[in-house]
Amino acid sequence: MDLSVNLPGLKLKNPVMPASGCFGFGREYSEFYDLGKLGAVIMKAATGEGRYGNTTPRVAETSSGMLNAIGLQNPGVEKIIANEVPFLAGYDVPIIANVAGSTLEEYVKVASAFNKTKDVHALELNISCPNVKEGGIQFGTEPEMAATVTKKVKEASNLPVYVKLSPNVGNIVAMAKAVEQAGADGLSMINTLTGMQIHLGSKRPLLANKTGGLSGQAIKPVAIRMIYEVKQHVSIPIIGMGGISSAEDVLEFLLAGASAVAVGTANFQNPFACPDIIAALPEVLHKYGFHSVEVAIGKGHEA
Amino acid sequence: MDLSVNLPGLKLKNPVMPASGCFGFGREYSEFYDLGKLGAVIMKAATGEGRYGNTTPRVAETSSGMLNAIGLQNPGVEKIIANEVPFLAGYDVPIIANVAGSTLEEYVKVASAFNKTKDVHALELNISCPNVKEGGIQFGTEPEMAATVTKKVKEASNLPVYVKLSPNVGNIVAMAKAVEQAGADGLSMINTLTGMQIHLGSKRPLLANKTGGLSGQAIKPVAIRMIYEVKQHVSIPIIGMGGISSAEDVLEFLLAGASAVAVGTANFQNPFACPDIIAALPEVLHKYGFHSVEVAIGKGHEA
Amino acid sequence: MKQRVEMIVEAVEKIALDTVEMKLSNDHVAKNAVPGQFLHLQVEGHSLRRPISIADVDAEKGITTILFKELGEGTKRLGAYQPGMRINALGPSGCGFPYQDKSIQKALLIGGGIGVPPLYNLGKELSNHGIEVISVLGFQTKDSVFYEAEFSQLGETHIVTDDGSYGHKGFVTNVLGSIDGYDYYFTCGPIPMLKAVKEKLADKPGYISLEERMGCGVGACFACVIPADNESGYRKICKDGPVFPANEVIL
Amino acid sequence: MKQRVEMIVEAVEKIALDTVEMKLSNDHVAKNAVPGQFLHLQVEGHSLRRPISIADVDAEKGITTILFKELGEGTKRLGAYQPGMRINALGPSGCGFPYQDKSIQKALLIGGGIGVPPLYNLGKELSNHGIEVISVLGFQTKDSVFYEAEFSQLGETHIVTDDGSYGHKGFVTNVLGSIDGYDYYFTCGPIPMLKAVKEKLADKPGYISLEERMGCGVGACFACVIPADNESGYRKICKDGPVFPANEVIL
Ligand SMILES: Cc1cc2nc3c(=O)[nH]c(=O)nc-3n(C[C@H](O)[C@H](O)[C@H](O)COP(=O)(O)OP(=O)(O)OC[C@H]3O[C@@H](n4cnc5c(N)ncnc54)[C@H](O)[C@@H]3O)c2cc1C
Ligand SMILES: Cc1cc2nc3c(=O)[nH]c(=O)nc-3n(C[C@H](O)[C@H](O)[C@H](O)COP(=O)(O)OP(=O)(O)OC[C@H]3O[C@@H](n4cnc5c(N)ncnc54)[C@H](O)[C@@H]3O)c2cc1C
Ligand SMILES: Cc1cc2nc3c(=O)[nH]c(=O)nc-3n(C[C@H](O)[C@H](O)[C@H](O)COP(=O)(O)O)c2cc1C
Ligand SMILES: Cc1cc2nc3c(=O)[nH]c(=O)nc-3n(C[C@H](O)[C@H](O)[C@H](O)COP(=O)(O)O)c2cc1C
Ligand code: FES
Ligand code: FES
Repeated sequence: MDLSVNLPGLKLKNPVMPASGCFGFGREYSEFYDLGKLGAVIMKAATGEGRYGNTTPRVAETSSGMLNAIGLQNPGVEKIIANEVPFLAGYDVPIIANVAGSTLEEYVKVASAFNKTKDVHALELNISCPNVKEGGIQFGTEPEMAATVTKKVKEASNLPVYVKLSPNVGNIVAMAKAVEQAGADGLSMINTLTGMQIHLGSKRPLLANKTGGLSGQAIKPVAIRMIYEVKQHVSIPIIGMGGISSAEDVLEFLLAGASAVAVGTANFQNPFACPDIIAALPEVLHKYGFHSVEVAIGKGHEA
Repeated sequence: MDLSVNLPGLKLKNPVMPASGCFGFGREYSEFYDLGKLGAVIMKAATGEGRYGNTTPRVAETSSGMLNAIGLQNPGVEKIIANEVPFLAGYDVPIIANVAGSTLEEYVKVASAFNKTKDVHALELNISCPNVKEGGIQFGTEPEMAATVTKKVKEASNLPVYVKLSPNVGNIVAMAKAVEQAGADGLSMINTLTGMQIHLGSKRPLLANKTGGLSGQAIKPVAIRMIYEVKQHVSIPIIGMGGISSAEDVLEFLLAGASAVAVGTANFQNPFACPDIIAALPEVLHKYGFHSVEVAIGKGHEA
Repeated sequence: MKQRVEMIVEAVEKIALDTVEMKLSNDHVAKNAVPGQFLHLQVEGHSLRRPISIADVDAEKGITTILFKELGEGTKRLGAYQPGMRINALGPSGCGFPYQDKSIQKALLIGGGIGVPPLYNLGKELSNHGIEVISVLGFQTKDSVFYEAEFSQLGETHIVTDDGSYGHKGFVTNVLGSIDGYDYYFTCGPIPMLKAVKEKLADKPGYISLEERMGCGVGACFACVIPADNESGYRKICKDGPVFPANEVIL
Repeated sequence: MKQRVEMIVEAVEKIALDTVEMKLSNDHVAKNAVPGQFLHLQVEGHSLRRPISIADVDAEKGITTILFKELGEGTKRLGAYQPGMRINALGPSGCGFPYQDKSIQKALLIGGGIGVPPLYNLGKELSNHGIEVISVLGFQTKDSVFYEAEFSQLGETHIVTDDGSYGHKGFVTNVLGSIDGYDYYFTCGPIPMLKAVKEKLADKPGYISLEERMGCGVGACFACVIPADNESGYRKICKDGPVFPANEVIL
């Protein structure tokens, strides 16, 4: 069974990669399995300087999902390039850097910093992190802002850019078209839905940040819908994510129009989630009549 | 324990009512318990003429939730007034009519039709049904459209109007403010999140309508977040809904800022959901230090 | 008033490929069920209930038998239930096969796959009322065949498999031509089969039992409608059905 | 490489108010666990795992004991697990109490509520290594007290209850003044208690074990950080902890 997929900048041996923020920089999960098994690795968000992030509690459990408000904690792009990229480069796996920021300048700074290393293969432009207060949210909900940041980052970077879309919008197709026109090489969708949990005991929002991003199986139908809609209006490839926890889920995303997928929250339930899904994928594809990943992409659309 | 809540047009003996579309016109659940136990009943959507709705399948199961694309099937407002309202009027329970339509004129027609009966106590203006293709979706995602339909319906009706908001928007606060300014007496939120499921066997969207509305516990964090945000910016009362299945959930919605709540999908899991929740509510309120429903409303906001 | 129904699993047995026979105890259900009705079962971890036909009842012992195919996650999970476990049920739900007001001498039962179970309960009842029963049961393969012995005790029974690995080869409609002398037919199975049966037996009065994905299972949500030749233009499978006169619903 | 760990429930017992003692068998865990480490347990129907300290191990029999309070839905569900059931676990996780490289003569253990369990495993180990142990254990009420006899076997044990319904009345810090002669303290419990202990025993070296809501439980998600006096400015409780030198973390 041919699981390989070729995307701008990425020769994937299979379509499954861990989602940004759910896999750190790979060190922890490298203690569970060989990271070379993965289709790619998407690193945790990088910002211009190191950030501590939000105060705790930062996560809450919800029905079939979780809320998180980590707040982009990371050591800053320079330390990531110096300390984390070399570690991942030791594995036979493409590396995608997740680029975040609060200002246009910060996005450009982070993106161009990755030009220095030959070991990063693509950027995932995180214009949608719902937990950044200073302005990150606007980039992800206004088509023009999203287009602007995409353009600037494309100019600054010599890597393919996958723009990660927020689902917290009224018109996801407008966002997708805007960033495609601005030069995005691909899309990554979806990021988390903004949610909240109130703690009955304290009578206050449970997360110190009050709101957090909803992820996990609960959001899968929203992700599938958005990918399906966007697929009908753009021609750049989509990395799909949102609640994937099985090879069947992967196929559902492929049918909806994703060319590859990322697995986030499921890693927390099962640290072997990614290799387990990769191992199960050939049989699932076969069961539903596919002889490769490529042929399944977008097949949910044909009449 | 005082469970009563007074809202425009509605003297509720308790804050729990079945959500529109999840309770038909009450007949079926009246075979399980006395509808007089309920805080109120929200009827299934009424349109100008009878509608058959979408082809089947109309529902799909999701993790901690479900998708539906019923398509506003109903016998039309005149038959509802003639055949359904009198049945419900036989119970000691306030009746809320859910008003839907594809055009401004249809909304006005349906709303004014309810002026004829003395047995309906409030309108819930369903500007957010995601399964109406002809244009219903725009009313619920554009603040100006929402304001216009609210104004027209207020002019046409002699009943308090609760506008039911769609969560499929980038800025829920803007929607809420727009309809408040247009004269809404209250808000009802949230309707379903648009989602999709692809059936692996057929390789097509499972629902005949392709997309459907996601409801159930999965969406509760989104509902809580939106109610919490809106509560900080409007002064009209909110009927909260989205994934409620226990008295603890009701308290969470009260703390977030809802003055009353509606229970939808949970009725399908447990036909006694509403009376069970009402029965459990006093103990839950007591456990968390409240001696009435009124005092809990919005308590999640105080510093 | 309808009641809360909790059933206790008494026995679970694999009786064919992916096919489970489960015996559930609850007096209310066993005493009140009529053939063709179903149970709307809450399976742990699932947000929607699963509709499963009542395949047999022992009113005296308070036992209801269901037969189901492990297809998706819900039925797989249900099949893993152990004796002693409890299942929350709605039911007996829906309207069953009408037969008492008709003066039937001989009935033809036509079942396909998981459409076979409700016909067993019906066949037994008909038999008990002195009505002769002929059964035509279609399955995919030999491995999937179940309850042949049980139906045979009720009368002449024809087994058909898609691949001919057991009984006649082909579809149930292939053998219908050779059967005659019955007043009514009763059928349950996949829609294509029901359509073919309805067409083939257009000159006979019959009742068909339908399936559709359900939300509430009680008639409140309008998930399970089927177009019908009546005033409202539709019927609800969960409440008005699952059994309908063949000429009433539009397949 | 870290392994998949499946543990089998061997025994479940209520040992105090809402407090469950559960014995789990798995050789890998029992052989490798050090005091202060925890298990990250997958509870059926829950999306996040539950971190629970290892309270005792019998390496020979391959048995690990956990003690937990039934607080929310996850721990209630876990408490209802029956012998024979399987639990998927991550662990032994985190870093335990360091004691081997210190030349400790006498150790003071200070536990509060569900912070008591890891101290038992530590106390036993210390004892086995010939280190004298004094324990101060705080509980809410008499009903909540557990493992008094077990700790007493290790050495002098003081029980404190918030309401004085058993042992000393008040907080653990109330009795700390009367205890002396120990080289190190080890503490685990609610944050306010840890803060008070740290302050009161500022002149002593000590180790504290912390709790925080966790996502991954392996160090990948940054959910469980605590501000720290180190270069990065933080430590991860799940990976760098849950045990930290008292002076390293900022409570
Ligand atoms: C009135 C009625 C009686 C039935 N009697 C039997 C019976 O006696 N034995 C038997 O094996 N099956 C019977 N079925 C079909 C049975 O309900 C489905 O096979 C079952 O719901 C599938 O659940 P799942 O979790 O395995 O599948 P999944 O595909 O995982 O289920 C997902 C959702 O789709 C629904 N669904 C999937 N297939 C069907 C279907 N064919 N009909 C209705 N809902 C479906 C499920 O209930 C669930 O809500 C009956 C269906 C109806 C409507
Ligand atoms: C390292 C460590 C060791 C622990 N050891 C023990 C022990 O030995 N015995 C014991 O009874 N408890 C222990 N706890 C606390 C225990 O994890 C929580 O009581 C438990 O997770 C609550 O789950 P729940 O389903 O009952 O509560 P819920 O409130 O329903 O849980 C909701 C979510 O919040 C998390 N959560 C809630 N309270 C806590 C808490 N205090 N700490 C961490 N996460 C929390 C849950 O894990 C879950 O993700 C420990 C916690 C940590 C971090
Ligand atoms: C704890 C946590 C941290 C995350 N951090 C990031 C991040 O830094 N950058 C980013 O683009 N997405 C981040 N995400 C979003 C995920 O990459 C993913 O888009 C989302 O969780 C949906 O996938 P899932 O349902 O499989 O988790 C984070 C998600 C979680 C749960
Ligand atoms: C089957 C179904 C039908 C619905 N029909 C309507 C409707 O006619 N009008 C409406 O305003 N909302 C309708 N809704 C939305 C619910 O009233 C409610 O807003 C939503 O389901 C969230 O609540 P829940 O999670 O408790 O179900 C429907 C929901 C479901 C599940
Ligand atoms: S399933 Fe709700 S009306 Fe039939
Ligand atoms: S829980 Fe994920 S880093 Fe600690």
